Amino acid sequence: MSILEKTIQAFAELFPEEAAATVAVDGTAEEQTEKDSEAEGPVVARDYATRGFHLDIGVAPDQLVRAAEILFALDYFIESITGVDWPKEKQIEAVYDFCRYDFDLCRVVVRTRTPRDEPRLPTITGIYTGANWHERETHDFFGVVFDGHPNLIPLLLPEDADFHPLLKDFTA
Amino acid sequence: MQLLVIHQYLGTYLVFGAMLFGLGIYGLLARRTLIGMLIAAELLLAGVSINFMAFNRFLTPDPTVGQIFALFIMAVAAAEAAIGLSIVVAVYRRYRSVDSEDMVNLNG
Amino acid sequence: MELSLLNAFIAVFIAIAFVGANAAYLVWWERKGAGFFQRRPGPTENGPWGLLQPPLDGIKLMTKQLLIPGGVDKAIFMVAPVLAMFPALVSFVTIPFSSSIQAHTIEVGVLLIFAFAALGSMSLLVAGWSSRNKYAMISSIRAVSQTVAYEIPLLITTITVVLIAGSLELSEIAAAQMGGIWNWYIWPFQKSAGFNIFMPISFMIMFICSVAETNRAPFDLGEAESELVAGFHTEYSSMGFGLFFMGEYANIVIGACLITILFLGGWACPFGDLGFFPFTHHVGWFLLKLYLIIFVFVWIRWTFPRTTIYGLLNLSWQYMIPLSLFNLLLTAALIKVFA
Amino acid sequence: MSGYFTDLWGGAVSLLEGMWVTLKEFPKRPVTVGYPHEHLKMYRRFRGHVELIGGEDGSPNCIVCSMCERACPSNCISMTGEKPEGSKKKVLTSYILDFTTCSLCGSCVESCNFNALKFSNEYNLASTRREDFIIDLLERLAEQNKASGGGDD
Amino acid sequence: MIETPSLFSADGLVGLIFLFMIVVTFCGGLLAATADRLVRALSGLVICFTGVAGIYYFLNSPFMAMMQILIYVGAVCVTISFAIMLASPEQKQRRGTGSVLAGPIGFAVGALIFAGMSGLALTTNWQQFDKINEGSVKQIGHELLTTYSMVFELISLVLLIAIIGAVVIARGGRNQ
Amino acid sequence: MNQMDLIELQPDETFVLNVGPQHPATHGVLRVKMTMDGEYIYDAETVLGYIHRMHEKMAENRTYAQYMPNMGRLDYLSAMAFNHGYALVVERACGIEVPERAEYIRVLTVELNRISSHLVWLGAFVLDLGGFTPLMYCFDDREYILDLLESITGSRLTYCYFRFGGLYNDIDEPFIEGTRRFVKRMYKELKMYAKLVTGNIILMKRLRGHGIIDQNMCQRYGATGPVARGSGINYDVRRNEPYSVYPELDFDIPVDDGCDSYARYLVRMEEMVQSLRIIEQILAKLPEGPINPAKKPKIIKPPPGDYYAAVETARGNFGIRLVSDGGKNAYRLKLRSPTYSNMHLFDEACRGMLIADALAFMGSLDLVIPEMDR
Repeated sequence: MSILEKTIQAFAELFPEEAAATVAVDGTAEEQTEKDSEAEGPVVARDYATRGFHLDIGVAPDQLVRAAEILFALDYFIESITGVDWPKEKQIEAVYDFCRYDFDLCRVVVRTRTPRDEPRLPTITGIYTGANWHERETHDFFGVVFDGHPNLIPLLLPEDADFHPLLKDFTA
Repeated sequence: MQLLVIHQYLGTYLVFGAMLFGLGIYGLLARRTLIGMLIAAELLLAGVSINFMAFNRFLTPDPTVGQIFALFIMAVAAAEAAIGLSIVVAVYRRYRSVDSEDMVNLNG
Repeated sequence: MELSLLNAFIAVFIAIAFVGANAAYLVWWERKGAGFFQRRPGPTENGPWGLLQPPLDGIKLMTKQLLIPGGVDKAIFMVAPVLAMFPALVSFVTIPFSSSIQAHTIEVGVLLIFAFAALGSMSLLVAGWSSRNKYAMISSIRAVSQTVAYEIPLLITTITVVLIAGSLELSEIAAAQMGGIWNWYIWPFQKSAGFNIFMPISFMIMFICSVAETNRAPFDLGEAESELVAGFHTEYSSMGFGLFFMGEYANIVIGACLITILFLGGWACPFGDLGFFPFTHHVGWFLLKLYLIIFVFVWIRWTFPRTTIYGLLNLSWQYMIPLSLFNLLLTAALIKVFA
Repeated sequence: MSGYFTDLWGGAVSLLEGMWVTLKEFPKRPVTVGYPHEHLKMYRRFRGHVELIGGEDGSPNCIVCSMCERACPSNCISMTGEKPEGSKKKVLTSYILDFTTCSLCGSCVESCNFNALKFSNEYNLASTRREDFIIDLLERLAEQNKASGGGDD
Repeated sequence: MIETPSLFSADGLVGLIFLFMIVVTFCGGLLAATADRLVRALSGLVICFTGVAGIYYFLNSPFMAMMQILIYVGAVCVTISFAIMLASPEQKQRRGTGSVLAGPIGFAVGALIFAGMSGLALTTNWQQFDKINEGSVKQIGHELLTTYSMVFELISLVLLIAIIGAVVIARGGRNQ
Repeated sequence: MNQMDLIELQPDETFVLNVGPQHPATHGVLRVKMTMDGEYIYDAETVLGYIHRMHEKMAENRTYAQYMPNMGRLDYLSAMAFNHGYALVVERACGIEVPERAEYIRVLTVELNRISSHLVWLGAFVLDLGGFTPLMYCFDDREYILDLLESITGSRLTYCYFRFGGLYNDIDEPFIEGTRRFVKRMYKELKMYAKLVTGNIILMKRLRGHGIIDQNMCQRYGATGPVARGSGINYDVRRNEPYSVYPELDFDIPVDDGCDSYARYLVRMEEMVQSLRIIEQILAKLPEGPINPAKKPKIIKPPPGDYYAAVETARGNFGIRLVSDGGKNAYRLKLRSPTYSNMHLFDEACRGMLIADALAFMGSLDLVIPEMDR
C-alpha cells in the first residue's frame, strides 16, 4: 500500500462521515481548476504533475493538532507553515506543508481557516518542534495567534512590530 | 648618600621583611573577604622568606640552608593557596559570598 | 654581580630595539608568508615587496585613539599591555647569540625565561579580565589554562636537556653542543645523553609546547577570532593593542631562541669548527636557525585549523606530559648508566 | 595501548601531509590580479549597467516605447521623449538610469525590441557619492560618439 | 662602614636600583594589603612578589629570584585571580559591625610587630661566620637530595595531598 | 561523547553571551543569544531578521518575470538553484514545456553553482575552525566556476539566468571547454583538500562526535540537505522527487550516518564529487536544439490554484508554494528556505556544548543568512 493511501486512510479517523467524499482530481490545468471548486471533500488527492503535491487536507482548527500527530506517526517532516489572506471571505488560511524522507514520495498540504479579525489557531510545536519559527513567522506576517506557543514574539520583523505585512490590506 | 649602599646591610632586609610581615598582619586582620585574607597571608610568607634569605646571605656558614628553607616555604604557600582557594570557591557556591562574616554556619 | 646587573639594565634597552625590529618585521614576514602559502602575494603596496608596511602600521597604531571602555579599572587596563611586553624584553637579556654576545650571564638562564613567561601569562589574565568583556574574559581564562598546561611538559623537556648539558645556563648548554651538527641534542644516540633514542621526540614536544606557550595557531585559543572575536585584546586599540602584538611576536622569538639553544646547538656551526670569522659566523648561524624555526611557526599557523581547549589539554595531559616525563626518567637513567 | 600510539602516529602523519600541501604552494606564483595596477578583460556577455545603442549617425535607436521602463522591477529607469514637428517618430530627450536601485537583472535589455539597449562592460563602479550612480545614458552615448568619432579622424 | 659610591658610578646605580625596588615592593605590598578591590590587591601582590624576587637577586640568589616569580606570580597569583573571577565578580561595598574595629586593630598589631621586629633586627649584634660554600644551584640540588631528602619527600607529599584536596573540595561545592 | 555527560550545568551560575549580529563565526547578521555556564552553553536562542527584506510581499507587487531576479538575492551562493525552483513552479503552474537542451544546461549550471557554494562553505567552515589557508584555495577554485558562469550568464553571483521555459542565452564552446578543464582540475584539488583538511587530525578531533543531530530531530525540525543526509537520512529532492533531467543522470546521493559535524562535512565533500560526475555526463550527452520553447505565453498568468515545487539547493530542500488568483502577479508566494529549518535545530542541539564546538557545529550547518531571513 502506498503511503498516499495510507495517509488517506489515517485521515479517515478525523472525518468519519466524509471519508467517502474524498475526490481524486486528475487532468489538465483547466479541467482541474473547475474540479477544484467542485472538490468539497476534506481530503483531496491532487495531480502531482500539475500541482507539485499529492494530498490536500482541509481540517478545522481544533483538528489541527491531531492531524499533525497523524502525520508525525507516518514519518512526515514539517516543511513550512504559512498563511494566505483571503479578505473577501474574511478568513486567513493557514497552510502546513509536510513531506517525507522517503522514496515513496507524498507531499501533504494541511489547510485550516480562521477568522480574519481574530485569527487563532492551536500550536503544533508540541509535535513538530520545528514549527516554532514557522508559527512565529506566520504570527509576524498575518497576526495569527498560536495558542500555547512557547515564545510567540516577532521573529523576522523588529521586536516592536505591530503590523502584519502579508495581509492584503497592508501598504508600506 | 648612605642610602645607596643600604643593600649591603643585613638590617635593611630584616626591616623590610618585618615591614611586609606587618602589612600581612594588618591585611589579615582588616580584610573581610577570604581571598583578601589569603593575599595578606602570602605577604606574610614573603616577609618571612626575606628574613630567611637575608640571614642566609649574611650570617649562615652554609648558604644553601636558607634557600632551601625559602623554597619549602614557597611549596607550602602554593599548597596553601590551592587549598585555600578551593575552599573559597566551595564556600562561595554554598553561601554566594566570600565575606568571612557571612559564613555563620561555620561557627558550629 | 653588581656590574653585571647594570649590564642587564642596559641590555634591556638594546633588547627593546632588537625585539621591536624583529616583531615588526616578523609581522611583515608572517603576512608575506601567509600570502605565499595561500597563492597570493601578501603586502605589496608600501615599498618594495611591501617592506614599508610594518613602520606604517606602527605609525597608524600610534596615531589611533586609545579607547578605554566604560567601567573598566583603568589602571589595570593600561598596565596589562606593558606587562605583556616587559617579560619578553627581560628574557632577551639572557639569550646568548654567540659565545661572546650575551647581555647578562645568569646562572639560571633557563629558569629566568620560564619565570618571565609566567609573568606574561599573568598579563593576559589581567588584560582579559579588566576589559569587562565576556569574550576577553573567556579568552584570558583559556590562554592561562593553556599556558599552565603546557609549561609542565616544556619545563620537563627543558630539564631533560639541562640534565644532559649539566647546566642551567643557556650559553653553556649551547657550548655543550659545539663541534658539528651531530652533536646537537635533536639527534638520537648522543653520547652525552646516554645514547637516548628519544631525543627527536623531546624536540617535537619542545616545539609543540613552544607553539602552545606563545598562543599561536593551532593553539591560538586565546585569540580564536571565529569564536571569541579578538580574545583578550578585544577592547584594546592603538598602542595598547600594539604592545600586545609586539609582545606576542617577541614571545615567538624567545620560544624560537630557546629551541635553537636547547636542541639546535645555539650558535654552533653545523660543520664543526671551521676556524674563520668566529664572531659573525656564530651569530649568523644562530639567526639562521632562529628564523628557520620561526618560518616553521608561520608555516604551521597557515596550515592547520585550531584545536579546542579540551583537545589541547588532552594533548598536553595524555601525550606531552607522559612522554616528556618518560623521556626525562629514561635520560636520567641512561646518563647514570653511560656517563 | 596500541590505539594510543597509532593515534599519535596517524595524527602526526596527517599533520605532515597537510604541511606538505601548503609547502608545495609556497614557491608557486600568486594567482591574484593586482587590481589597481592590472585589470581584467570582461567577458562579452558581462552584464554591467545598461547603455543606449546608437545608430550609424550616433543618435540612439530608442523610440521611447517605455517597454524597459515598465519591465524594470525596481523602477530605476526614467525616460522622456517628445515628438518634434513634422516627424513621425518620438525622439529620446532624456534617459536616466538610477543605478542605486538597479539589480542588473537585465529585464530592460530583454524587453527592448528595437536593439536600443545593451549592457556595458563597466565594472569599476565604486564611488562615495550617491549622485555618481544616477547615470544619464544619453550623455554617455554622446560622449562615446565623440570618443569614437575622434578616433576615426 | 662601607664607602658610599658616587651616584653616577656603576655601584651607585645599583644602589639606586635597589632603592627603587624596595619602594616598588613596598608600594605593591601596601596595595595588596589595603586596596578596596581584590583585583587591585592582586595586582599589588604581583608587583610585590616581582620586587621580592629582585631583592632575592640582591641577596645573591638568582635561583630563588626566578623561583619566586615562577611559583608566586605564575602559579599562586594566577590561582588567586581565578578564584576572584569565580567567586566574586563584583565586590560589594558593605560595612559590617566587626569591621569598624578590624582596621585600627589590625593596624596597631601590624605596626607593633613591625616595630618590635625591626627594633630587634637593628639592635641585635649579629654574629657572622665564614661561608663554607657559595650556595649555588648545584649545591642546593645536592643538599636537597642528601641532607634534606626527607623533607623534600614530605613536601612532595604535601603538594600532592593539596592538589587532591583542592580538586575534591572545589568539585564537591559544584555538585551541591 | 556529549559534553553534557562531563559536567552538570548550573542554571544559577550562567551569564549571557551575545554572539552576533556582528560576529566572525555567524557569516552575516545572525545573532545567537547564548546562556553560558563557563564555556558550556546552557541555552541558546537564535534571533533572526536582521536582513529581512520581505521577499514574499515583493512577489505580490511584481509580475512573475520581474520577480525572477529576486531569487538570486535569497541565497547568493547557490542562486542558480533558487532560480531553478522558481522557474519550475511557474512552469508547472502554466504548463510550459522546457526544451531538452535547456534542461541539460540548467542542470549543468546548477551543479556548477552547487560546487561553488560548497567551496565557499568548505573555506568558511575551516575558517570557523581557525584554518585560514583552505579558504583561499577554495576561493581560487570557486573563481574558476564564477568565471565560467560569468562568461555565459554575465554576472558572478546573482545570475538570473533562467527564463520561464528556457534560458537567458545558450552556452558556447569556450564555456564547455573551460568546464571540461575545470572538472579535471577540481578532481585534483579535491584530492588536495582531502590531504589538507579531511584527514587532518585536529579537524577530525574537533568534528567527530560533536554536533549530534539524530533522525528524530531532523524530522521534528524538517532539516533537509546535507544536514539530514549527514544523519543517515537518504533524502535528496533530486532523487526523491525527480525534476528536470536528473532521472536520466547517474549519480549517487552521499549519506553518512555519523550524525555529527564530520558526517555533514564528508557528505558535502562527496557531493562535490557527485556534482562533477553529473557535469561530466552532461558534457558528454548535451543535446542540440533550441533553448527556449517554441510556444510560450507572452504574459505569464498561471491559472488560479495552489502550486508547489521543490528543488535541491546546496543547502537542502528549497520549496516554493505559489498561490495564484489568475492575475499577473502572484497572489501569495511562500519561500521555504532550507537553512531556516536547518538553523532552527541549532538552539536545541547546541545545549551542553562548548562554545568552540557550537560554532563549529554552526559552521557545519552551512548558513546563508539572507536566505534564512528572506
